[in-house]
Amino acid sequence: MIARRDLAARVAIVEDLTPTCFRLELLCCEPVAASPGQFAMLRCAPGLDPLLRRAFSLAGVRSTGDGTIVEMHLKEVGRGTALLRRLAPGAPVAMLGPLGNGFTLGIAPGQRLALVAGGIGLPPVLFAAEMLAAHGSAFDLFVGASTAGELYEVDRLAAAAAVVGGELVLCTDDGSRGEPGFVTAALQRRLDAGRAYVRALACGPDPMLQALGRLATARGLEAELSLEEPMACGVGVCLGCVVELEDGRLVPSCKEGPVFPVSRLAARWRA
Amino acid sequence: MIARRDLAARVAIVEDLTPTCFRLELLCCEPVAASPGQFAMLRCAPGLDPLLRRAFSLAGVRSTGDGTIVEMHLKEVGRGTALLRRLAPGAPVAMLGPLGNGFTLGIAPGQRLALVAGGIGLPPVLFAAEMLAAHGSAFDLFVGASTAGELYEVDRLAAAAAVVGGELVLCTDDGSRGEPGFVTAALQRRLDAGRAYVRALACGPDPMLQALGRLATARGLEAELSLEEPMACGVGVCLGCVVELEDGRLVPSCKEGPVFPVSRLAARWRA
Amino acid sequence: MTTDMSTRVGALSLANPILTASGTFGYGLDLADLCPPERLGGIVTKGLSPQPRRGNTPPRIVETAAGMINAIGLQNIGVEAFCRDVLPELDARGVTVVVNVFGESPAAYREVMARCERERGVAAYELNVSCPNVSAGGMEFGHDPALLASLTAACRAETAKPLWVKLSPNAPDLIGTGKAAVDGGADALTLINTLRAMAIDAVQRRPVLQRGFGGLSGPAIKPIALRMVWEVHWALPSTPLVGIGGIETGRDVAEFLLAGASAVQVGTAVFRDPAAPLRILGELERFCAGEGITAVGELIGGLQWPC
Amino acid sequence: MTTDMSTRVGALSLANPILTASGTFGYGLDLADLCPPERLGGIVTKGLSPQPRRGNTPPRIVETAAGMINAIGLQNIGVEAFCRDVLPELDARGVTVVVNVFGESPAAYREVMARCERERGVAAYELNVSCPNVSAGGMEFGHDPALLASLTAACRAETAKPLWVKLSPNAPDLIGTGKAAVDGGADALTLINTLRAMAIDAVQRRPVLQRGFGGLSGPAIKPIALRMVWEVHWALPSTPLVGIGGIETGRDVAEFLLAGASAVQVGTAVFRDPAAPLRILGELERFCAGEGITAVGELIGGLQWPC
Ligand SMILES: Cc1cc2nc3c(=O)[nH]c(=O)nc-3n(C[C@H](O)[C@H](O)[C@H](O)COP(=O)(O)OP(=O)(O)OC[C@H]3O[C@@H](n4cnc5c(N)ncnc54)[C@H](O)[C@@H]3O)c2cc1C
Ligand SMILES: Cc1cc2nc3c(=O)[nH]c(=O)nc-3n(C[C@H](O)[C@H](O)[C@H](O)COP(=O)(O)OP(=O)(O)OC[C@H]3O[C@@H](n4cnc5c(N)ncnc54)[C@H](O)[C@@H]3O)c2cc1C
Ligand SMILES: Cc1cc2nc3c(=O)[nH]c(=O)nc-3n(C[C@H](O)[C@H](O)[C@H](O)COP(=O)(O)O)c2cc1C
Ligand SMILES: Cc1cc2nc3c(=O)[nH]c(=O)nc-3n(C[C@H](O)[C@H](O)[C@H](O)COP(=O)(O)O)c2cc1C
Ligand code: FES
Ligand code: FES
Repeated sequence: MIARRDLAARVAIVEDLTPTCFRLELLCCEPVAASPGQFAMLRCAPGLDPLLRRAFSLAGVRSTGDGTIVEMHLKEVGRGTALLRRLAPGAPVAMLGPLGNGFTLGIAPGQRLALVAGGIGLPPVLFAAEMLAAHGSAFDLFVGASTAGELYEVDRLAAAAAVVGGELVLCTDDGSRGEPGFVTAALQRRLDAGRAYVRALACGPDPMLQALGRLATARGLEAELSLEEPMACGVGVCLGCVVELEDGRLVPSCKEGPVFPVSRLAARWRA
Repeated sequence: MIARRDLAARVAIVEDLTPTCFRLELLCCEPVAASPGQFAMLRCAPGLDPLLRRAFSLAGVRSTGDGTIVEMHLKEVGRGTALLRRLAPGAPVAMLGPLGNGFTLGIAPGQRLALVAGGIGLPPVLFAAEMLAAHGSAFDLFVGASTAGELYEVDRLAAAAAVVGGELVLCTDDGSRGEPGFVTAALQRRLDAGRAYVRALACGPDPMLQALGRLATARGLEAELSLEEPMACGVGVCLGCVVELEDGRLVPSCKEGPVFPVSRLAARWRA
Repeated sequence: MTTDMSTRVGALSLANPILTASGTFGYGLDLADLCPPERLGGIVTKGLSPQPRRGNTPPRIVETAAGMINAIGLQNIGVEAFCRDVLPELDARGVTVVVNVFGESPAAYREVMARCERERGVAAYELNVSCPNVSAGGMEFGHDPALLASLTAACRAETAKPLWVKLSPNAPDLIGTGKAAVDGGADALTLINTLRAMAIDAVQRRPVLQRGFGGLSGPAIKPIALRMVWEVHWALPSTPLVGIGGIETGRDVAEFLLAGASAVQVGTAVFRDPAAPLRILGELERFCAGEGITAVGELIGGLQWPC
Repeated sequence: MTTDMSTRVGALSLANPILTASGTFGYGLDLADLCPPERLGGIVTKGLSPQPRRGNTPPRIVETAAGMINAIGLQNIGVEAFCRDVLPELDARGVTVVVNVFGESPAAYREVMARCERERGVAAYELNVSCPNVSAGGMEFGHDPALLASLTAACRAETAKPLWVKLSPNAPDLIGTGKAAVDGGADALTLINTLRAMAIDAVQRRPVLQRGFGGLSGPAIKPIALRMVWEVHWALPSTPLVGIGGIETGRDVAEFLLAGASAVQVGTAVFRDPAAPLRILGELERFCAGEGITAVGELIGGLQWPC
């Protein structure tokens, strides 16, 4: 595992991506080595409200003259995310990370990955796409949102896919852009049409992940799901974030996850 | 009593006055009528930390094109004042006020008031001085601080005093500016020299107020002290802020004060 | 859609489930400019004793994490001044008034109630039993079921109006005391009062409060209050409950109703925001509308359990 | 000036008064990269049972105002895995290890201790008595003084090492249970464990936690914990105490020491900041230096009372 550190970061950018989502870029003085699928625990405010940090997937990490920029995409859903959205550039934010494991990105020449994202599950998938593109590893991208206005970073996604000749499939629940319906249906259509993937990597809402788990299991496709459990510590000591495995064990998803192969997970993720 | 309201105010200015004190000006859309000695309860942050509002004396109120500017001077001593100091212009601040009573400013022609301030007790005294100057009522000003660097708004004080031909007496504990020693000693020297005041109005740390209470009682001078008790509500319902009176009763200082004539207060304010 | 916000605590009908908690809203008129009491379900007065009481020497309050500790010492103007100077105006404004009563002996409780019985405008009584019974050697009424049953019975004899007993969370046996109060004739139980707590000034090496101990209130205690309301509702499902403890939002109220409360009281939140009871009522209305609830009473005791 | 930070809990000497609380620091090595355990006064392990335990179905945690509720269900790797995989490295690093023990019967407690007695590297035992005694019909050990005295005596027979008993704040009689533990042979009392609490999801109309109830921890409970430490210290002045509950800062530690604790444990603060125990130690050192304290032990029980 890459060493965990509590990084003294500062806000570099806060900007809206969609009506509900925003980009948060933090600047750290130190180098940060992270894999797509890993996350960080952010303190949302000084003081005790809220008490606990919040977990956010990394959407990218890049070096600048001043240090390292860590990019995240957040959806405002409650107090913590509302406070982060209101931060001004320069504001200090304690960031513990990178934490957890990441997606398995390695593939052999000629193989192809399916990257699947729904809603605010995009950050780790975008991170993976850009890293795979930089390595010249092939993938197709399936990105879903409720409506056209909630799709974001389409240009970056398209650019990453283009590098490796991959397809970018956009889907919206209301059909206002791209293919109407769920990303898993779009993936299924590609599979039905004979496209082959060595592995699917996915992040998104539980129903989407379960649908993918079912599809992948039915088609004998390996799949890795990035799960989102409520977390207190993010570092494996509170045992609050447990996920049930195939063998009945409950393991902390912050430590053994958040990415799990579907085959390791309890049946509900496949049925 | 002037009607109490919870005003939706915004930060107009936050600026340092001394190494420990800063000016906070809030802009309200509505007109605000306030007397020197009154205070407001400010919410220091959204959320629950800190839970309670904090009380701050008004240092002045003025109309602008956009509404009313309410001026306060704060000393950073803990979490609430630290949070307020970090607010950016435009930030919303809930402000309940004006609350409490004020100093008795009325005097007859030929009479003179002694205004006495120590440390962060200056705001209501500055407010009183400027209001008296505007009315042409005579006063002398005694303003003390620990050291020269902690004296502030000296020009405004001097200007107000000058309007009515009053004396501005500055004192520092370390003698680095003005008369060395306490403001009460400076006042005592004036009284010894035969200067007569109809009333002394004072705000400052408890030991200063007690010294003034003793001096005023000894010299038969009326005095009003602005007291600082820990407050939860500021509006008379928690009974947390009680002050002991002459007759042994405990009364909420947010409602019956914060300004009390020394003669009404328990003996410890005079002995 | 508008939701029917009315509720009943036993025989007492309330326009809505939001009352103010004793000791946090004065005698009902003190904050009328900021929060008109007639728009609430009702107000509970500061605890009244036969004679005025001076209360404890300050410091009396201290802030804590998401809470505060108070040791006011039950300072109050006495029942006579309340009946003479306050109650008529509350009555004229149409405020639903619950009189919070305490004393150091059952006779003292009865004296307060007897005085109020001579007036119009009192809707119900709430017994604060977190005060020491002088004749029983200082043991708090609310800590001993037998003592509490006899106190409640004594007060019951004094009035035909609804009688609420306010439970102390510090009692060794919460449910036992609740049952005792009901056995003694209580129409409803209100809970919780403050939790015994302490703050220390590490520099002075002294308790912050002059009395040493005090009672913890505010959002910090909500999870404990909610648990106690549910436990008492589970044990005494037919006893109406009034929930109290750290309520800050309309959603908090919905939680207390689900746990079995028929109404709630808002306390410390008033200190943060004097209009909190009205704000919370508005939030509760919007919550109900959003959830498609036609009558707020649907929520009462509606928690799905076991999970 | 540097302050002597060493302290003693009965016969056990600690380099400083800061330990980690059971269930919040894993088995002592999990956060070694972020907070080296050998620099602390000691660590208390996650509660160990004879066999590994799976714990409760999630959701297990929920945040509350300045606190959190947990219902982990005592998930642990079992004493065997601890002794085999963890303890040797803790010992090699020179960590002062307190093993937190629980079981559903006295025999189960003894089994855990007997296994540990075969190893080197255990400095003391802490009995978690907030778990139901299966043979006594599910009554928690810590709620019944007689049960607790006999459990403590049974465990006492198993070891010559210091034996701590961790009191539950939910016990009907805190001081009675504390006395019972001492009578049974406890060398020290640790307090407090979490307060029974509940959170409700108003939209789902269900408890947030799968188990319904859980234990409240964090800054919200500090004022209650501090009160309980002082009460137990007052009642049992010669019994060493270890204070726990909402400690976030070095000044909080000073408050617990003044209330009578000889050492403290840091729990929930670790979740906010994995290096919290070390940060708090630094703050305590600076506090002591600022107050001219030559030995931190001066603070223990130093509260001036009555005020
Ligand atoms: C590994 C991981 C990666 C994540 N990555 C992202 C990301 O990239 N972008 C993003 O916007 N969000 C992400 N989340 C979710 C994010 O942590 C929660 O949205 C956030 O904690 C909500 O905080 P809040 O204070 O705004 O909401 P709160 O006020 O705490 O709650 C709002 C709602 O969210 C629910 N909630 C609260 N905390 C969590 C939690 N930890 N997990 C799930 N639900 C919760 C509450 O029950 C409530 O319904 C991730 C979560 C995990 C565990
Ligand atoms: C009527 C009145 C008028 C005031 N006017 C001013 C003013 O004009 N400018 C100004 O800077 N301050 C003023 N104060 C004091 C101000 O309210 C406190 O300094 C402030 O509450 C401290 O908040 P904090 O969160 O920064 O400190 P905290 O973190 O709450 O505490 C820091 C220290 O201050 C003490 N303290 C906390 N709250 C209070 C309180 N309400 N009263 C007294 N001591 C307290 C604490 O015990 C601690 O020692 C006034 C107080 C009152 C009652
Ligand atoms: C300052 C203060 C004074 C109180 N006085 C009384 C009282 O006189 N009688 C009473 O029964 N409860 C009294 N209480 C308890 C409250 O009515 C309420 O039970 C408790 O504060 C919990 O609710 P909250 O968390 O909403 O404040 C008082 C509480 C506070 C904070
Ligand atoms: C997630 C979690 C798990 C806990 N597990 C245990 C445990 O296994 N054994 C035990 O005695 N106490 C356990 N506790 C209680 C803590 O050790 C401590 O007594 C309590 O949290 C209060 O301290 P705090 O407010 O600093 O967290 C646990 C607490 C939490 C929050
Ligand atoms: S969040 Fe604490 S163990 Fe995973
Ligand atoms: S601050 Fe509440 S009565 Fe004065």
